[in-house]
Amino acid sequence: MGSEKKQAEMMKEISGVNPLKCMKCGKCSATCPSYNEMDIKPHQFVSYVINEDIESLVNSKSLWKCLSCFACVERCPRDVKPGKLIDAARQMVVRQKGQDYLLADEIPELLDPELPQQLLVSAFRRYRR
Amino acid sequence: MSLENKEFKPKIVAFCCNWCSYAGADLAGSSRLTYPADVKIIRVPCSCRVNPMFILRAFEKGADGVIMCGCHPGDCHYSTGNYYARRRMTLLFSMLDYIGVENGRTRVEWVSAAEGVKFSETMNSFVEKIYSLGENVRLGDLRCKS
Amino acid sequence: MQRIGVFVCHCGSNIAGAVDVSKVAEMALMEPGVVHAEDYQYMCSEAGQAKIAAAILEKSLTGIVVCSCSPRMHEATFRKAAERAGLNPYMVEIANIREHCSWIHKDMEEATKKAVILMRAAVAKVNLNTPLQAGESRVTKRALVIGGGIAGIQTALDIADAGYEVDIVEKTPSIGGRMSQLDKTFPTLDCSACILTPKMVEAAAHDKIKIYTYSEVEKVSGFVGDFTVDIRKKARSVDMNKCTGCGVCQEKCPSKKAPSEFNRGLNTRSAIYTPFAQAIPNVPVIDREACIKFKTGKCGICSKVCQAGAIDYEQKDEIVTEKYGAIVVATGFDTIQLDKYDEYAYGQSKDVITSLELERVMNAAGPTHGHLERLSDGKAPKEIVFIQCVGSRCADDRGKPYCSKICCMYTAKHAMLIRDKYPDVNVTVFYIDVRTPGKNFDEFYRRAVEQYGVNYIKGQVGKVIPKPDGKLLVQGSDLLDNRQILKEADMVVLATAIEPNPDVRKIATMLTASIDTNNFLTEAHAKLRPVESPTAGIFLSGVCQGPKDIPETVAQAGAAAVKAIGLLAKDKLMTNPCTAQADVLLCNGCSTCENVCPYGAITYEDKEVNDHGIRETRRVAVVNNALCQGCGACTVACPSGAMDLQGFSNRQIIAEVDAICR
Amino acid sequence: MQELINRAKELLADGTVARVLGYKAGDLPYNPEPAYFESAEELKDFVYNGFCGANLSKYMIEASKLEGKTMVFLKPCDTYSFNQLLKEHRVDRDKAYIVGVGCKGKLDIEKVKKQGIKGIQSIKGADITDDAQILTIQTIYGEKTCSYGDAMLERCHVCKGKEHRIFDEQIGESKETKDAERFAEVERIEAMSPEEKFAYFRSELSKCIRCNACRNACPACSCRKCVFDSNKFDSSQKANVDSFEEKMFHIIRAFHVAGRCTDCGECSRVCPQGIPLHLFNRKFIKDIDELYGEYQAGADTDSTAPLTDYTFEDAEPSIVGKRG
Amino acid sequence: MYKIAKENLSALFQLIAETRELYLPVKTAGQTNFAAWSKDAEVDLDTLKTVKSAKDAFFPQSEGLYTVKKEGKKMSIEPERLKEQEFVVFGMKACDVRGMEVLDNVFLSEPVDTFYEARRAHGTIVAMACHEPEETCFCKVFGVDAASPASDVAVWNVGEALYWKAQSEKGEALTEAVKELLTEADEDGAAAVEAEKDAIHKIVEKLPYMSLSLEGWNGDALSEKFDSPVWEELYKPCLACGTCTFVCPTCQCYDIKDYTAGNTVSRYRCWDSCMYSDFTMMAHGNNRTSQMQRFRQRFMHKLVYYPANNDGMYSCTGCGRCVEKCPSALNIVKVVKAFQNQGGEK
Repeated sequence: MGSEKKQAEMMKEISGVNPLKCMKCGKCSATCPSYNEMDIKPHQFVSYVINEDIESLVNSKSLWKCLSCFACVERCPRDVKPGKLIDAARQMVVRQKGQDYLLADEIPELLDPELPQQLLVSAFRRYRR
Repeated sequence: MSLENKEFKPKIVAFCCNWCSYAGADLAGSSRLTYPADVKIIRVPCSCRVNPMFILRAFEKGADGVIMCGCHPGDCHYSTGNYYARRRMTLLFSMLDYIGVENGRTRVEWVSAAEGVKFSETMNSFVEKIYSLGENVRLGDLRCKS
Repeated sequence: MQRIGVFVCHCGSNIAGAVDVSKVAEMALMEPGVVHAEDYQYMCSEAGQAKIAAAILEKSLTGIVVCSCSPRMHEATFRKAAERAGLNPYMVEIANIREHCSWIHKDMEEATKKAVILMRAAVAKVNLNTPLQAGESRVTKRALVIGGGIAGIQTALDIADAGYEVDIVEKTPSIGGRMSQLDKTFPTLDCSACILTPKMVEAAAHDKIKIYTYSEVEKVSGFVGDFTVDIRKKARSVDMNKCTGCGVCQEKCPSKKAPSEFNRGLNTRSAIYTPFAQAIPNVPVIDREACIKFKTGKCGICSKVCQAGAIDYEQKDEIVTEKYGAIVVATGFDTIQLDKYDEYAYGQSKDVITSLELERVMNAAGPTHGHLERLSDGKAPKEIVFIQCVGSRCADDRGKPYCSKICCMYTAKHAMLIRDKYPDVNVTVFYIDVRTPGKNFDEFYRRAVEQYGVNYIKGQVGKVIPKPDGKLLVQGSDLLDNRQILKEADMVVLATAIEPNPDVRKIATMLTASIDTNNFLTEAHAKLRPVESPTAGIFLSGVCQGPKDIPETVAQAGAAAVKAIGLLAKDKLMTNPCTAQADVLLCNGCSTCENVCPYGAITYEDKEVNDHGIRETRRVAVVNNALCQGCGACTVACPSGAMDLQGFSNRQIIAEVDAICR
Repeated sequence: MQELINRAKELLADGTVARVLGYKAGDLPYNPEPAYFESAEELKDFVYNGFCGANLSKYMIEASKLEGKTMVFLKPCDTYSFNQLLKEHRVDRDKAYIVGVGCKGKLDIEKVKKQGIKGIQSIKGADITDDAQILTIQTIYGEKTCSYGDAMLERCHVCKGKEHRIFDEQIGESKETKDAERFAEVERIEAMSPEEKFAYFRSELSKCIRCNACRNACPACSCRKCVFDSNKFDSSQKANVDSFEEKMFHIIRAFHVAGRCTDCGECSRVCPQGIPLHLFNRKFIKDIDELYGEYQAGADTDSTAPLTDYTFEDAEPSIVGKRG
Repeated sequence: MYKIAKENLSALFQLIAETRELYLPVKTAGQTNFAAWSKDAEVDLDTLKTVKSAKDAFFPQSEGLYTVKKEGKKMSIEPERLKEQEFVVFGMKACDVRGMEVLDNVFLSEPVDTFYEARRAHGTIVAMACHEPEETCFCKVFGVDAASPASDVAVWNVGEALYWKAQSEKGEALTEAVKELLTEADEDGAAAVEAEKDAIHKIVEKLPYMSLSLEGWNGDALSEKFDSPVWEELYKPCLACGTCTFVCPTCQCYDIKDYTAGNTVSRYRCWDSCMYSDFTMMAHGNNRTSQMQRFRQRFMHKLVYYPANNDGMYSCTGCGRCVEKCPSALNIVKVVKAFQNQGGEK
């Protein structure tokens, strides 16, 4: 539990997001192009952080379905920025795995033929450090 | 209350706003809620009337503690007075802390006219704090010590 | 040097039981300036007061200290007693040796010591007291109401019915305000015009009410009880006295392309126009921007057709100066601009409209004559989507942080009316919360769901996409079913946030009334004085103070009227003499005090001063004693000590501090 | 410098300004004094170099009372003071023709002397056109050198930036001089124990001679009559009889300029006893930034000053004891 | 003449302090000023000029005059005691010693200032020759010899030793009291001192202010100087602070103030500055209403009024402290020069 709390805190710190500002309007989910691909929906992401259930987030499919288009960030009326939370969750995964998130061998496994090419490119740009 | 130091009788000045805290002190009185006689109250119309000069003056002349009480934020009789007072006192106290004056010789509490109990408790705890800090030697004028 | 008398009260045994009162009196005689000291059983009694009066006369006292109960209890009593004996009432100070001493300290020696110190502090203070005179100011028995909507009309009627003269200043050509644009009202669904129009007529006909339409407040000076206001009567180009309101000019006017303000720009009007049929006064104005005569110098048709000869192209703006004792602000609201909300496609599609526009569409006098139709192609819609909280409850700078309060109810009203009149039209409402705190409000909303089958979906809409076929694709989420929704609609109605009338900032500045970050006027006390501005003599009516529906607005309008009547009923205002005063020789003219004054009591003037032989003109602070309430915020803001508070002066408080620390 | 003189001559000649407020060459290499020039002839004594550190905005209070416009040369940091004075109606914008002069850091002769350099006859490298690396100093006791940076005033090491906040025209180039953290010294003191803090300030303030140089040079201390000179608070004590008086004076002075002090550093520059007075003002600036949001006095003329503003959620005074 | 090795100085100070109070230049928080000696004090004899002059030792910035005590309605007055304790001021310079002469003329002439008189009577001045004069010095202009201070004891700083020469009875007495730490100086020593004096004189000749001429500044120049338009230009940079006055070894103006401390009132005097707007403030206001007038007053006093009353002696010693400390780089030298330049044009 303690570590979950710490992780939640870390997520807030990385993202700069205050999830308590959320008024649960769902506009993020309404606006999300990857909604149907996601197991945990964007608006749920926020409440998961509030409830400090980071484990589920880190292991969710949604994490890798988000296109980082930031429509949710743009449209959120409460300035909560769910996209940044997702981004932060990814960061945490990356940090746990070490220097590189995407090792060359891992890529074929993750490759979904339906995923747009653009995502791969952008993911590489973002997470290859 | 720890009153080990029998010799030391602190001088404590309390600035109370007329509308809330002074009335709160009156309520403490009519409810017979005691607090040490070391506390002497000065009535001001509003906490925003309290000039930092008054607080330093009290210390100069030998006060060992100064407390300011006003209406709760949002309840000021003059709408906004205590907001200004809050910023002023925060900065003043921060400066006193910065030059090495013991933290705790100054305090601000918001006490409403209905909070006689809070007034008495506040004064008790403040006086206790001043006893624990002892005599004010860092801000006084030596000429007032004799 | 003062001659001070000290009077120590036993209060039976209340004080004398814990404090050695004779010792306090004895010690008082040691204090500088004290020439008389005595103690007595009950100082507040007739006999006690007589003792005080006698001492004042016999010993020629110039100030007195009463050591007794709290000043909150008997300060007024002793001040009156002193006044009767010929002493200025503000030369009285109270040392509170009961509530702050005898009642809380058990040890007699300790309590007596403290009582002596409290007495000393009071003596030290009274040594520096100066006689103060409560000022008086006259009250002009006439009120000004700024804004001629339902709030302004109601306030004016209430004040007028109490027998006082009221002027209404309305910016547009007619009174009536937003309410006149509404079709039906919740939760009773009565027709807005049916209940508003009689009030408008009543106001116009009332012999105590004078209405300035097409007019604006230009300048305000003075203070509570005595405001002087310049009103600009904009040139109407039509003689109010001659016009019969026949309407021929409007029919014949060849320029008919100006967007109709009343219909929210959904259709057009003529250059000479009355905003709506029931306008009061029923006298048109010429929109000089649109009028061909004014643009090209040719035309003049209206003048030719007007049998009354009322058209006057030469008319000029006129400034009327009036005096008022009280001013009520009732400037109302508008809906916010939606240009920052691209995602809702307002501006991209004619079929995305605001709720206020829908009111006009539904209204028989509106652009579609009351027929529900798409504004793009005139077709009857089959699917209508309502989106709630557009720009309300918004943390970023696109919208407003507050709840607009009325949208949940009017949306239920709209949904219900549509389903009632057009049962084949599907209505979907995307909501975040449905807020219905009001009498019969929730029942109303439930009827929309249960009886009329309005489909409420919890979840905000993310995007509205206009499709090439003219349909609108609404992408929303259903948070309860946890699914994303793509819905095709024919019309989308946005519950647009409301905001205070943009003019209110200008007006508030003129009135020195404070305004919050959302441009709502601030009330004097959020709970206890909700219809008064902190600036004395200014009252608040309607949405200018915060979002409200019609019944609330009317209730507040009445309350503001009562407060104004309370003021106007007085012949004179007694002013608190414990006000701030600026020492012109020390004043820097820096405006810091002005910035913290909650009452707008401080203004700046260029004054000729003689500073020990140096004559110069300086910008200095001037305190209006009628407005100043004596809080003292300015005295601490002033770095040079130029600003001081009478009755609680710097030197007086310092004298108390010194006496306590002695 | 010639550019400044030429421009001054032009504006005097065409009547745009009635006088020029700048600096007159001193009789030592490092003591130019603020001066008015009313003709091209007088401008022969005009000088503008690294030792022209005084904040001329203060002089604009008096200059605003004179007939006609005064052309004034302001460094970037001086313009903050001018703005602040403008906001407080203490100067008249219409009476000023502001030339924003570039700044490469201003020099402190005390810092040069502290390095043991004495008997100074001439100094090379202090002109504004020099590239500001090394000062070469001829003394009675031989030639000495000193790096420009080591001779710079404290304020230049924590420079707010070289952007003029208000001006009619700009002349000359600036060079970034910031190489230290503005609040580092304040933080160092904050981290001390109360005893250490007290000892530190007692030692510094014991030097105070109540000469009022800090106050009189301060552009924020623009009161016609200071509270410490008037009897309004019964506080007009001139002397340092007891150490308390210095504390009272410096705390209240800092408080009166809180939210108005632009951190121009004049107080420390002029203190004959080298008391780092800016540490008082900077403490308030740091507190204000942390508690009420970043605020730079003089950055503009229309923002609400922190002490005339409030929010419902403001920190309570008890935060003072809670902060680490 | 005697000699003492520099390494023995702290022993010397300790010895003096056993029988007398000792004031000498002490460095506190980076600045050197005269202060009472203590074991922990950081004595600084290398800094040429203390920030404030040494005049505090005889004319303190503030000193009590008497105290009024109130008991009930009774009052009693207790005058402050005059200085009775012998004391030594060590490390003054020739200019500061001249400053004492200036103050003597004021405070020791009728009516005599008893507080000052007592301090003068009990104070012994040990002054040091200026080892390395600085560019701000111009004492020679006023006839002060930086190499030979006119003090009770004169001291020269040569190499690793100080040479010590008593020049008055008080000086002899002090020498007697510390004799155990002094050794008789030999001929080499005398030669070294002479060489030091020469060196000082040579440097003094090179100082930039040596050419300063006081021609025309005397007690008779009153109206000519007073009415000069030069003041109008000169005063403008003046910020009206009191720095020049408070660091000056000859400024002697004071104010008398009361301090109320509960049941007592102490009356004290404290230095005042003619640069302050409330200087000589009276009920009707001030007789000098502008900073120009106040500025003029200071220099007229030093160079005209004082010489008029004191046989032509100027109330300036050329110590150059105002040159160093004025925030606006104004000083007496600039004033004198301004009149010089203005010369014929007037």
